[in-house]
Formats: sequence, C-alpha cells, structure tokens
Amino acid sequence: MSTTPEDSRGIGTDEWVAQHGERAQRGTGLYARIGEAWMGLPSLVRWGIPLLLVVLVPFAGSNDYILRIGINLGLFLLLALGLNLVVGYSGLLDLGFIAFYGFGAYAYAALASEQFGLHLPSLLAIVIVVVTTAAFGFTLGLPSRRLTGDYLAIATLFFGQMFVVLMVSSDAVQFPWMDEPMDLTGGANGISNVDQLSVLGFTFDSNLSYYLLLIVLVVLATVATKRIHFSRHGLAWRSLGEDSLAAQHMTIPTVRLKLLAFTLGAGIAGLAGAIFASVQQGVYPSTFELPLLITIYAAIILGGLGSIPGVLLGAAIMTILPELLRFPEYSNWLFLVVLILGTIMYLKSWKLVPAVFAGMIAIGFIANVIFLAIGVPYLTTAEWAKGPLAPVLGSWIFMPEERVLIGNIAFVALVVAVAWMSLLTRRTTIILLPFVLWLAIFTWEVRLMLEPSITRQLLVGALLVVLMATRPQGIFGKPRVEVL
Amino acid sequence: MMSGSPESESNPTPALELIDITKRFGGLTSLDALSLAVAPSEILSVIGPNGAGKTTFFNVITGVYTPDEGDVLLFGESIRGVDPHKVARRGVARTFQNVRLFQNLTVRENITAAMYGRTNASLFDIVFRTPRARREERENEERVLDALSFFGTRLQGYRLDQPAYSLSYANRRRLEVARAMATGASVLLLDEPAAGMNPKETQEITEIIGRLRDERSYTIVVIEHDMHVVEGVSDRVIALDHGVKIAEGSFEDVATHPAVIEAYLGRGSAARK
Amino acid sequence: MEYFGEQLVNGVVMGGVYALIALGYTLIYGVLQFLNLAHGELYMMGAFFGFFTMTALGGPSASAVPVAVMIGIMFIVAMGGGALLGVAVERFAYRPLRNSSRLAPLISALGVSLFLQNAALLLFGARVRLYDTGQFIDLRSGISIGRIRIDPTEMMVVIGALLLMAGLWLMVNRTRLGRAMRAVAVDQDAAVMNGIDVDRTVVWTFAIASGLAGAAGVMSGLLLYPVDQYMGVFAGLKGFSAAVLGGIGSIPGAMLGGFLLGITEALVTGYLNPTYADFIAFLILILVLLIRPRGILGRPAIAKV
Amino acid sequence: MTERTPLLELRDVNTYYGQIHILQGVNLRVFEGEFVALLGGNACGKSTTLKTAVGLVTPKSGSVLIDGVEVTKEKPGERIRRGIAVVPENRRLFGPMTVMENLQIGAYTRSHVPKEDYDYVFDLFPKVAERRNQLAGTLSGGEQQMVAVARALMSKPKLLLMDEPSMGLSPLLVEQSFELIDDLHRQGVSMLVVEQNANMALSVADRGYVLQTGRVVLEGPAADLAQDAELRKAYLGR
Amino acid sequence: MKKRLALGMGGLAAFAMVASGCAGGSTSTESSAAAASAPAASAAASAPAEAPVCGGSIAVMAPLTGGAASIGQEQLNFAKLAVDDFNAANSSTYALVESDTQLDAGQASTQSTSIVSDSAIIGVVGPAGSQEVSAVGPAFSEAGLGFVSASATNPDLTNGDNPTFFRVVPTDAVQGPTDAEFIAGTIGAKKVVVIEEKTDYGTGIAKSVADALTAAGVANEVIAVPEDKKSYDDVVSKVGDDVDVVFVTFQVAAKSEQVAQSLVKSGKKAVVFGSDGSFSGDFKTGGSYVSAFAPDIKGIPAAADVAQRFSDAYGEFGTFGPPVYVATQSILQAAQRACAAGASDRAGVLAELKNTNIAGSILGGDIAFDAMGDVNGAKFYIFKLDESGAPQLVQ
Repeated sequence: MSTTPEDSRGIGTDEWVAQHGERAQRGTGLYARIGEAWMGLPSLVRWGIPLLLVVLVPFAGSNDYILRIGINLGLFLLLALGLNLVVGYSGLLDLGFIAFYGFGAYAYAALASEQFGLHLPSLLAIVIVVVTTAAFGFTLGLPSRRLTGDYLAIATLFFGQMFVVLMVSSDAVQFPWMDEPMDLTGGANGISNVDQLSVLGFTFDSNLSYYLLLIVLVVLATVATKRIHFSRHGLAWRSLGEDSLAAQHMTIPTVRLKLLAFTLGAGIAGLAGAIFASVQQGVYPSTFELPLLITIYAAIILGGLGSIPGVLLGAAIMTILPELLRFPEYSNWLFLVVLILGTIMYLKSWKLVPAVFAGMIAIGFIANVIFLAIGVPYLTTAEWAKGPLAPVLGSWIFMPEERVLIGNIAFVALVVAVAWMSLLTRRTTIILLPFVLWLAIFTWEVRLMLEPSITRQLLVGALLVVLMATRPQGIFGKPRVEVL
Repeated sequence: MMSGSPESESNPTPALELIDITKRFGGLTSLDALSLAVAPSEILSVIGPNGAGKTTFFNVITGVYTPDEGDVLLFGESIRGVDPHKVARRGVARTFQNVRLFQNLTVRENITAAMYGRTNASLFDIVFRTPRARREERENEERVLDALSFFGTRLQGYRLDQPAYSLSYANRRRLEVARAMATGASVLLLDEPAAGMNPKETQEITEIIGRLRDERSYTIVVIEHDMHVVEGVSDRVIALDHGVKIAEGSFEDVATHPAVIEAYLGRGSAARK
Repeated sequence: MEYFGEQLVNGVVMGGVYALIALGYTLIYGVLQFLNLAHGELYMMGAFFGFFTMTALGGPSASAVPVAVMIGIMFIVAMGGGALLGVAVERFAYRPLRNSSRLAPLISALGVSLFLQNAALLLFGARVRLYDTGQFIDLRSGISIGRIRIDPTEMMVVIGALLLMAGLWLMVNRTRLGRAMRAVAVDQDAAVMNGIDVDRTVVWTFAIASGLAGAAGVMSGLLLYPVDQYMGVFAGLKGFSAAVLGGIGSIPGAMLGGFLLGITEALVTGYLNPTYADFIAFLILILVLLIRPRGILGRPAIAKV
Repeated sequence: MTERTPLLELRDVNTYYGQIHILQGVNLRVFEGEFVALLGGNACGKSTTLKTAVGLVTPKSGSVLIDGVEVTKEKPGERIRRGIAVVPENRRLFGPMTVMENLQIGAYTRSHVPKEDYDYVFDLFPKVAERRNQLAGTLSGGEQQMVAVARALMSKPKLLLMDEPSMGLSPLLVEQSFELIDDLHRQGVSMLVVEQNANMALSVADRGYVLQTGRVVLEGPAADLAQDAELRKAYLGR
Repeated sequence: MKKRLALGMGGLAAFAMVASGCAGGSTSTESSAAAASAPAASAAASAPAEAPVCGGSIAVMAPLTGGAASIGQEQLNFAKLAVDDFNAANSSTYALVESDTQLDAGQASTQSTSIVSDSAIIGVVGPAGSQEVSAVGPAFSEAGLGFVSASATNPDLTNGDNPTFFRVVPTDAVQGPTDAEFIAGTIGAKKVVVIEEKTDYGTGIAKSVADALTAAGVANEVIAVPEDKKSYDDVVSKVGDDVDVVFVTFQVAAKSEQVAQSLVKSGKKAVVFGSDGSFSGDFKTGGSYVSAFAPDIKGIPAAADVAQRFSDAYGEFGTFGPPVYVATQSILQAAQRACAAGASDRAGVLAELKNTNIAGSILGGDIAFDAMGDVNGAKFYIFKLDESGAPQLVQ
C-alpha cells in the first residue's frame, strides 16, 4: 500500500477536474493577450472605435459601391440581430426567416408603389409593414409550440419555400368576387418603381442617406440586443434555448417567449425588408430564395451563435468577402496572402518557413523541366508574369496550351491533395506542403483566374467548410464543454 | 397501508396534497390511485425501486403530465393540468435526476433566469433602462447572492461568472437547488439530490436540505436512493412500488417494512448498513 | 378515370426519384441525427457521372456496348462515384464536427453544396445536358393499359427504387453492418464499447446513401430530366421533404413519402395548377408535421424528464 | 507478487481532455482471475481510466497492454477482440433493438458466433433468454443490468470492465448487481470494476486502487483498503 | 522549346545557388536572366508595330453562377470572343469585367453601383433579365452609362424610363404576334396550350403569345409551371388529344426537348413550338417549331466563322449567346468611334451607341437602334426541326 506524498487535500475532495476546466478557459499566447487587452478597454471605446470607422467611411473618399455594400451589410446586420434572438438565444431553428424579410419588402412595395396605386407616407407604411410582419411571424411561430428541434426547422423551411412560390405565382389570382384575375405580386417580374423612404420631408434618395440610416438602426438594434442579453427576457430566452423543459420549471413561460422571439425577429426582418425595397426601389422574388437564407445563417453561425460581436463580424464576413472576391485584382492578393500567412501560421517555425517556400519555388522549376521533357506543349507567359522577372516567373508557373483541361486536372488534384494532406501527420504534411502550395498557385493562375465568378463561389463554399472544421463554435462563439 | 402521519392531521391545509392520482402510459400504470399529503415545512422522502413511478410523481405535481384521474392541491388549490411554468410561479420548484442546468449560462445567469416569474420588467423597460428595470436588476443581484449564500463559498467568488458546465458535478447539483430556490417557491421537489456525490458531499447536502426547512421553512419532497440521506433528512418516508404506496411512516418504520425490503432494500441492506 | 391513372403513373415515377433521394437523407439522419443538406449535390454529381459514362461509351446513339450493359455501367459508375464523393464529404466536412453543435454541420453542408455546384460548373461547364434516352430506348414501347402508358425507363425507375429500398431495408435489419448502423444510431459511445467502429459504420452509411443518390441521378437523367449543376438543390429539397413526410429515419417512410409527394405533385398539376404543386406539397407536409410531428411512419420521440 | 503477465496493464498513463490533464501517470494491473475495484470520487479520472483501457481515449503518453501486448494505438474493436469487454455506466442498452440484437452487437467483433455462446449466456441468465425478442428499452432495471452483462460476455472476454454498476440503482438492485458480479467472478471471469460505492465494491473485490485527482493514491488488497482509516473516513461513511 | 527547357533548368540552377547561399550566386543569376531575356525579346518583337490607342473596360452582367449559369456562361464567352476579335482587328486594348448577378435583381442592383464606381468601365453588356434591367436602369441612366442587353425582352423596358438602355433583340411584342400568327395561319392550329414558365422571360412571352392567339381566334390555355419543375409528364398529360400546338417558353432548350419527347411517347398529336429560348441543339425532336430573332447563325456566312471559333473554344451554344456578341460589338464600335473623336468617356460612348450601325451582323441583318433603344427592323424567324433535329427556316 502506498500513498502519494504530495497529496495534501485528503482523499474524497475532488473538484479538481472542473477547476482545470476553469483554468483552461483562459487562453494563452499572444492572441489571447491581445484579446485580453482589447477586452480590458472600456466598452464605450471597444464599440466606439469600430463605429467611428464605419461612420467615417463615406467621408474617406468612398464611392456608391462601397456605400451600397455598406447598406447591404447594414440590412444583413439587422437580419442577423433579429435572427439571433430566435436562433442564437431561443434555440429555435427558424429556416423560414427570409420569408419575413421578403414579406416586409413586398408589403412595403405594395403600400408604396404603383402596384395598387398606393403611396402611403413612409412612416405609416413602415409601421404597417413591421406590425403585419410581426403578426406573420407570430403565426409562423405557432407550430413551435408543438414542433421542436429539427422538425421545427423543417416546417419553417417549407414556410419559407412556400413564400417564394406564392410570390412567383400570385400574379394572376382569381378572386371569386372579381371578374379579372388580379396581379398581387408582379409574379416573376416583381414590383418595380417602389417609392423611396421619405420621413418628415427628408427623402432618402442617395446611397449615403440609406447608409447613415442603417448605421443608426444597427446601432440601436445592437444596443437593444445588448441590453436584452443580460435582462430577464434575454436570460429566459437563452434558458429555453438551453433546456426548454427545465426553463418551464423555473417559472419561464416558454410558449409565450418562443412566440415573442418569433414575433420580434419577424418585426426586425420586416423593417429590414421595407428598407431593402426602398433602397432597391423594387422587389423581386428571386432575392428571397435559399441562397440568402444560407448566407444569413452562415453569418450568425460563423461569428458565433448568440454572441453579438460574433453576429456582427459574421455578417461582415459574409457580405464583404464575397464582394472582394469578385475582383481578380483583390482576390489574387487575398489568395496569395492567405496562402502565405496560412502556411506560416501552420508551420509556426522560422526555420521551416523558408525551407517550405524554397521547396515550393524549386518544385515549379522541376515541374517545368519535367513537363518539357515529356513533351507537354505549353506557353510560358502567364498574365501576371510581368516586369523584369517575367521570364523566370513564366517558367515557374507556366501556362499550358490546354489551359482548361490541364487546369481542371490540376484543380481536382489540388482538392484531392489538400483533402489527403489533412489526414496525414504533421511531418508528412510538411514534406508535401511545397508541392501542394505550388499546385495551388498553379491551379489558381491556370484555371481559377479564368473564371473569377465561379472561383468566388468555390472559395466561399470552401471557406464555410474549413471555418466550421477548425472552429465549429464560430469565431466568437464559446465552445460548449462537457467535463467528463 | 400506513395511516397518515401526525403532522398532516395537526395542520388543516397541507402544503401539497395528492388525491387518488392515477397516471397511465399506454397500458402501463405508472401511478395508481396515489394519495398523500405534505404538511408545510415537512420533509417527505419518496423511495422505491427503479420504475416505481417516483419521477412520474414529480412530473404530475409540476404539470408536465396531467393525471388521468385524481387531483393535485397546492395549499388547498387545485393545480391539476396547470402548465409547468404556472405551477412554478405558484410555488413549486424542482431539481432533476440528471441535472438540467442551463449549461452555457453562468452561475449568476442560471439563478437570475429562474427569477423570471418574480420580476416584471417589460422589453420596453429593458431596452430603455427605466427605473423599474434598474431596480429589479439590483434586487436580482441581491437575491442571487442570497440563494448562493446557502452553500457557503462553494458557488461564490470567481465561480459566479463561470458557465455551469465548468462546475464540478457536486456544484452542479448545488446550483440546481439554488436555482430552484430562486424561483421564490415554497415547495421544493428534489430528485436524487445526492446522486453521484461522495460521502462527504452527501453529508453536506443532507445538512443543507435540513437547513432549507429549518431556516427557510421550505416544504420539501425528496426522491433518493441513498439511505443515509433519507435517514438524515426525512420527517416522513413513503415507499412506492409500481405506482402504489407500499409503506409510509418514519424512516425506521419504512426501512423495516417487509414489503419495502422485498421490493427495494434487499435483505442484506439492513445487515450491511 | 384514365386521366387519373395517367397522372397517378406520372406521380409514382416522379415519386420513385424523390424516394431514392429521400432514402439517402433518411439513412444518414437515422444514423447520425443530422441532415446532410449536400445530399442533393451528390445526386447531381451522379447524374453527371452517368452522362459522361454514356458519352465515353459512345454516346446515346452509337454505344460501343449493348444498351443494357451501357445502362448498367452508367449506374455502377454513378453509384460508385457518388459513394466515393459522399465518403469524402463525410470525412472532411462532417467528421470533424461530429461532436459539435447541431448547427455547425448544417453550415458545413451548405459550404459543401456551394463547393460541389461550382466545382461541377468549373469542371463540366455550364451547359445543360440531356441523356437523350429516346435514342437508345424506345420510349413508345412498354406497358399500356388503355391510355395509361408506362415506358421502359419509368418501369425501371419504379422497380429499381422498390428493389433498392427492399435491399436497403434488408441490409439495415438483417446484416451485421445494419445492426452496427442501428446501434450507432441509438448510442454511439455504447456502440464503440461493443467494438463497433463508428467511423467505419458512418463511412458505409454515407457510401450507401450517396450511392443511392448517384443511382437517382442516373434515373432522373434517363427520365430526361435536364442535367445541370443546380439540379440537386430542388431535387434535394423534394427528397428531403419526402423523407420528413414519411418520418425521417424510417426506410419505408422515405419510400412512402417519396411516392406521396410525387403523386401529390402530379395530381395538383393535373387537376389544379402546376405552380401550386409545390405550395400544396409543402402545405401537406406542414400539416402532417403538425398532426404527427415525426412524420407518417416516424417513431414518436421518447420524452426524457 | 508473481511475474505473471497481467491481463490488463496501464503503464504511466497520462491523458488529456483538451488542455486538462486528467490522468497523471496512472499505473494499474489486473491479473487473470482477479477482481479489482477502482475507487474514487467524482471527476477523479475513474471513468477516464476505463476509457483509456478500452481505447475510447488515447493517452498522450504511457502505454496500455492487454495480455502483454501493447495496444495503445489500437481501436476499441481490436482491443475487444483481444479479450476485454465493457459494461458501460448506466448500462447503455440499445433500447429500440431487441435483446437478441443487443447480444448480437455484443458479439460484433467476432466473425462467427456459434449457437453455444448464446446458450451460455442464456443459461447464465434465464431471464434474458425469456426476453430475447423483447425490445431492450422495455425491460426493467434489473433485467437491463443482466442484458448489459450478457451483451459484454458475448465477445468471450478474458476480462470484464464494469463502469459504476451501482449507478442510479435502488439498494436492492445494487445488491443484486454485486451478487451477479461476484457470481461471474467465481465462475472465473476476471474483473475490473469502477465504483463510487466503495463499501460494496471492497466487500467483493480482491484488490483495489483508489484514484484521486488523476493519480493512484492508494492500492492494495481489498481487505486492507477497507481498513484504511483515511479511506474509511472519506468513502465508507460514518 | 529548347530555350524554354534551358530557362527552366537555368531557373532551377539559379534557385539552387541562391538557396545554398553560394557567394557566386549573383553571376549565376545574371546569366540566367540573360538567358531569360531571349524569349522575352522575341515575344516583344512578334507584337504588331503600331501602338494601340483605344481601350477601356466593358462590364458583362450575366448570371455566371447560380441556376441560370448555362445562359450566363454562354453570354460571357460570346462577349469574350467579341472583345478578342475586336482587339485583334483594331489593335485595341478593350477588356472585360465580369459581373455575376445570378439573375437576381437585387444583386444586379448592387453590382450596378460597382460598375458605375469603376470609371474605367465605358459600357455594359447586359444584364440578362428584364427585372434586372429595371433594377439597374436608374443607376446607369444617372451615370450616363450605356448598357446593351442581349436577352431582356420585356417591351416595357424601352418606354423611356431607361434612356441609356439598348437591346439587340426584339421584344416579346414582336415575337408573340409573329409566333401566334404562324401558329394560327401556317400551322392552322385550332387549339393551343401555352406552357408559361414562371420567370420574367417566360411570363412575358407567354402573355404576348396567348393574347395574340386569342386575338387570332385560336383557342388557347395557359399552363403556368414553376421554374424548378423537373418532370413535365404530368403537364403533358393535361394536354388534350385535340391540341395541335404546345407553345413553350423555357429558357433552357433541354426542357422543350423534354416536353416534346413526352408528347411523342404519350402518342399525342400536338407538336412543340418553342420561343427563342429553345433555339439550341438540345431541342431536336423532329417536327417541332422554334422561333428565333435571327436566321440560324451557322447558316450566315458572316456568322459561320464566329460560330465555328466559338464552338472550338467553348463548345456548343444556344440562343442567348450570339446576340451578346453583337451587343458587345455595338459597344466596342461606339467606343472606338468615340475614341477616334477624342471623347472616349462614358458620355462619348453613349452618344456613339445611339449611332450604332453594324452592317451584316452575325444575327443576319444590320443592327441599329431606334430612339427608344430597341433594335430597328426587329423581326422573328421561324424554324421547323427536321428529323435530324436541324432547324430549317420556314418563315
């Protein structure tokens, strides 16, 4: 029989694993220290700095496009904050959320366009839109009393789909009391020439005005959300999202709160929809289909469900990144920078970095020689091989004559290689890394650059997969840890 | 069958009373014409083999299930078929056999969440931070500390802002009790409060249950397998088997009752204890 | 009555395709309680694999091998290719997330969909492809009862779907692998403690489900559905609806759901208005869910308190 | 101690969950024919030790040996083939499957299962034979316990690992469980039982280990441990 | 070839020297650079002597990804071909900018701001859909940016709201009556079913055809179908035995073929008449009709070469591509003229766009715009598909 001497607490007192968990919560390293320093700032500063930057954008020589992206981002943020109440807090997987956005947009268009000859004052129209959308949200929330989890998600998803079908096909609705079929929604053509917002004599007729309006709305929504977060309602919502049954036993009227979440979320979405309709001066059914739902969900989950900064960041990523990728001149740089930084961050060793990059450079020339030796015809100059180094660069990444075919092969090879590499040990990965890096650049230059629009979508898809795999809880999300 | 305990005779309105409660699931009768009464500030323990209907008994009281027959009275008023959150508001709070905390909420938030029924701030109050909202916030803060003070320093200090999942198992059980207290209930239903605790912790929770009655006058119903706890806290013990009350009375009476030994305790238990 | 029969046949044939897709959803959901939203993309890939196999074998008109053999090879390639792809998707997009929140794999699945659609666009080009079945199968042959006609491809789809379902049902209920799948579905940790290799079981599940999607792709190609990069989105939605309608996790349920959905679509198209077919299908679905939250043949959830 | 090869040996095992150091140099041996109890409070690493032995958790350092063969990198299935089997905490039967199917899953690692093996467990547990076509989820607590043990025995283990067999059971069932375990042990099955109920476990075990904050703090014959003053104070109650 | 081999080897050697930190690396690099300069010089020499003067960017707004990618990619490729051809012929440096709208008016509207903000862009090809045109119209007219669509056929677009909008294809108001007249007259149909696909394209053309048929006294029934419908057997079952013509308004020719095959196999006498969206090799059931705004471009000498080169580079094509070639040409020529006149900004290009006159375009006729931006003398041609599926001009 033996007793470990260093044991001092005596047998039978064991809270140690959990304390370990508590300690592990605190991060280590540079990032954590920067994070802590940032969190140490007063919250007014933490929120104020980004806000100031955002407000200054229009005055720093930006153009309509940037403002328009800003407007889209603002609408997105409103949607994401609204959805966060429903999904992030209450844990209700509402996949019909986009229908509320669409409903708001269509309702505004119906009240302020030639469709029915109505041109209601904006404020009145918006109030009507928000109230009706909220009522619509309440109605769609009713099944949440009976359906939970995936099944609620499915039912709401179909509601969302039905909305689009209904909008597309309601351009010739025959009411029994009318002689002629009536055009309610403009069908596939949607409704155009929707009035712009006009409040107290001020007409929102420029991107700048909408941009500033949205900043105000997003700030208000963020402040409200933050206040709700720690309030009795916020806690009640979060509790029912955690464990609806336990919440009921803790005096929380779950049904009512679920409906409230649905209603409130819908109201916010309706407001965003109305603004969207007036920014665009039109509504079209194709906007409110699955891709938008995907983007909005990606935004809230990417950032970290239930976390306000996470929602804001996620929405920003999902709005700005795809736009950046539209332009080859940016996406090129983005690609190279991500590739290089990613490699450096993966290697975490100043000795390995030059070795890997040297290997990458060597492999290009080796490939060049091999391809020549086996007689693959090619043209040397790639578009980006400019300047004095052009010939060297040109024979490092060469352009094959059969650019599409070889590019496709390279693409498939790259996907397979990256996937395969993720299964290997670090050691083997590092050995293969130069080859894969070169193949990535080769594929990019030979094939992906040729189709920027497709590449953009490919990258967004890959990004979602990679981000989820590396950080399933989202960027700012806290992991759910189960100790033992 | 044992006769009703003297406490319930001396007190005209029991805190909690079940009258001929029957609950069936399909062909299975989980509770069979069960009647019992709990006097205010009494600790009643319910024991019985797995599947005896103990948890169903809690679920019928708290409104998760509506009994097929019979009535449940809380201080003389029927709460049969009332929604769980309303039952809780009327003063019945519970803990769960398998600990159902709001795992990703902090200790403080877990307790504050349970005060929903005692607070009134509307969303408007909250968003615009009206005086009412601020006042409630302060009150909540005090109540949190008050509920936690019951457990010494176990759940205080830095632990207040730790998520519930990071707590040790025993602390989670404690937090669940504190959360139930925070609802403002006067009747606590504790489902195996000592399960998975080591002997020291078991002893501690036994003391706490006693103090809950002595210091705060809670009426408490405990489901427990650990006979040390049952012995330590009970004013009265009820043994259930197949939804039927097979014995009732003091711990000694029940523990030595042949039917209880047959169905639940086993012959060796008395010898070993 | 004949018209009704005609529409019924149309519905059953459409339903066969939906059912095959639904089987994949149901199988994966049954084992992992997770909606593989990228399933429709595997169906799309299957359709393309079938198409390129056909072209490689000499195209619709000048096949190098007998037609039956060609169709057989098309199915093998599409199912094999689908299975491989499905396994890869599981390995890289879902396995890292197996123990995280329910939403993470959903987003990952959407990422996979986006990736696969655009990879197909990049690799196969944007052109819509047609199998041109009429070139190698006489669509005017087959059975006809009065005006109701069932052409050979339609027969193949319906019989094929039924056979695959029966095979799948037997596999799940009668084989060692099937038992392992069900055990993993009930309790992964307990399955591991009994020596079941969860990863391998899940891989097989994905392989089988994705193989079925590949088969569905070829079948819909043979039925002359246009083959393009985005065909999987809506077909996936339909298959998914079918699975939910029948009770997700239940194999006969998926089949039933598929046929019901197909028949609904055909009847609404036939007697009302095609634009409302989806609307009514979704409406039925929501109503069924409200009445039976777990679908027609789904098991009720066991409430744990 | 003789120099026999232990059926199961953990050598200086260190295990982490994320950054949390769970097992800190655990050494443990179970010899053929032995009944070893592994005791300890909550969250002290008992279950992790078991999981490490089965292969659900891979140690960061140290090794696991079954019958003298290093299995640290092997999957649970391979280890079960080498002759260990687990009765998990809370039994964990496959509720929607029949008792027979549960037994078949118990024999999953074996390519061929002769009928006699089923007969063997049916002889051992006539109740289980009776219920073989019933869904496991519909059985009573005691029956479930039997099926769980029968399921584990289907892989013909040399060593049976049991995780908290008394967890959540009524006193009668706890007693019956231990009788069952004791019975099996007498029939020659070697056992490693993880238990919080030290009293009960030490009354039937040959030898015991006490785990504290991830370390083995006490080990020795069960009878000696039952007399250890500190242990008595902590675990055996008043 | 050998030079390049040497270059690769040289590069490798140079790299090896540098990598190994060799002191003599500098000389070696120099020698490799010297070797490298040879091909560069020869490449420069092969370029034409006279310096290019005119250039600028042209944006292509099309659904390059998403459900309508088959249309958008074909349009993009024709635009690429047009720019390449034009640059080669005129030694100019015009470049294309892709703008993916996914056929969604919302995205088109956002992208329009991007295009307006890029001052290098002097003209826009597209957008493809009519609703997209309404969505981008205000931004482009405010910026004075000319845009030429090759597929937006809603007649309302040229009602004066969009002063900078042009299109090289005739509107539904031309196609509908032409097709209806042919169905009523030449085919002599008594009963027609119009399958209206619920897209802005399908809805517009279906309405125009149905109205014209009614006016011509032909009994007709419109069946609306959703865009994502996969099987058309159930729709075909609705077509009565007495129906002579099924008019389809799909954007994807494969669907028209699907309907035609379905009619054949169910033994109905009705033939399919496809609107211009069906004009593609995929639609080939013998006996069907299809209309197009141009004679088959493979039959036009001026176009045969373009068609051939397109097929070589990008594969087969349908109906939405060739007009883009012309639309791109119109902008390129306008830009070139503006450049020659020394006013190569947006206003200059827009002014010149109004004077567009492409003689003998690949669409068969001359292309010029009227005051509203519609193409002059718009006319529709009707083809009958022969047994091999090849279109034969019948009107």
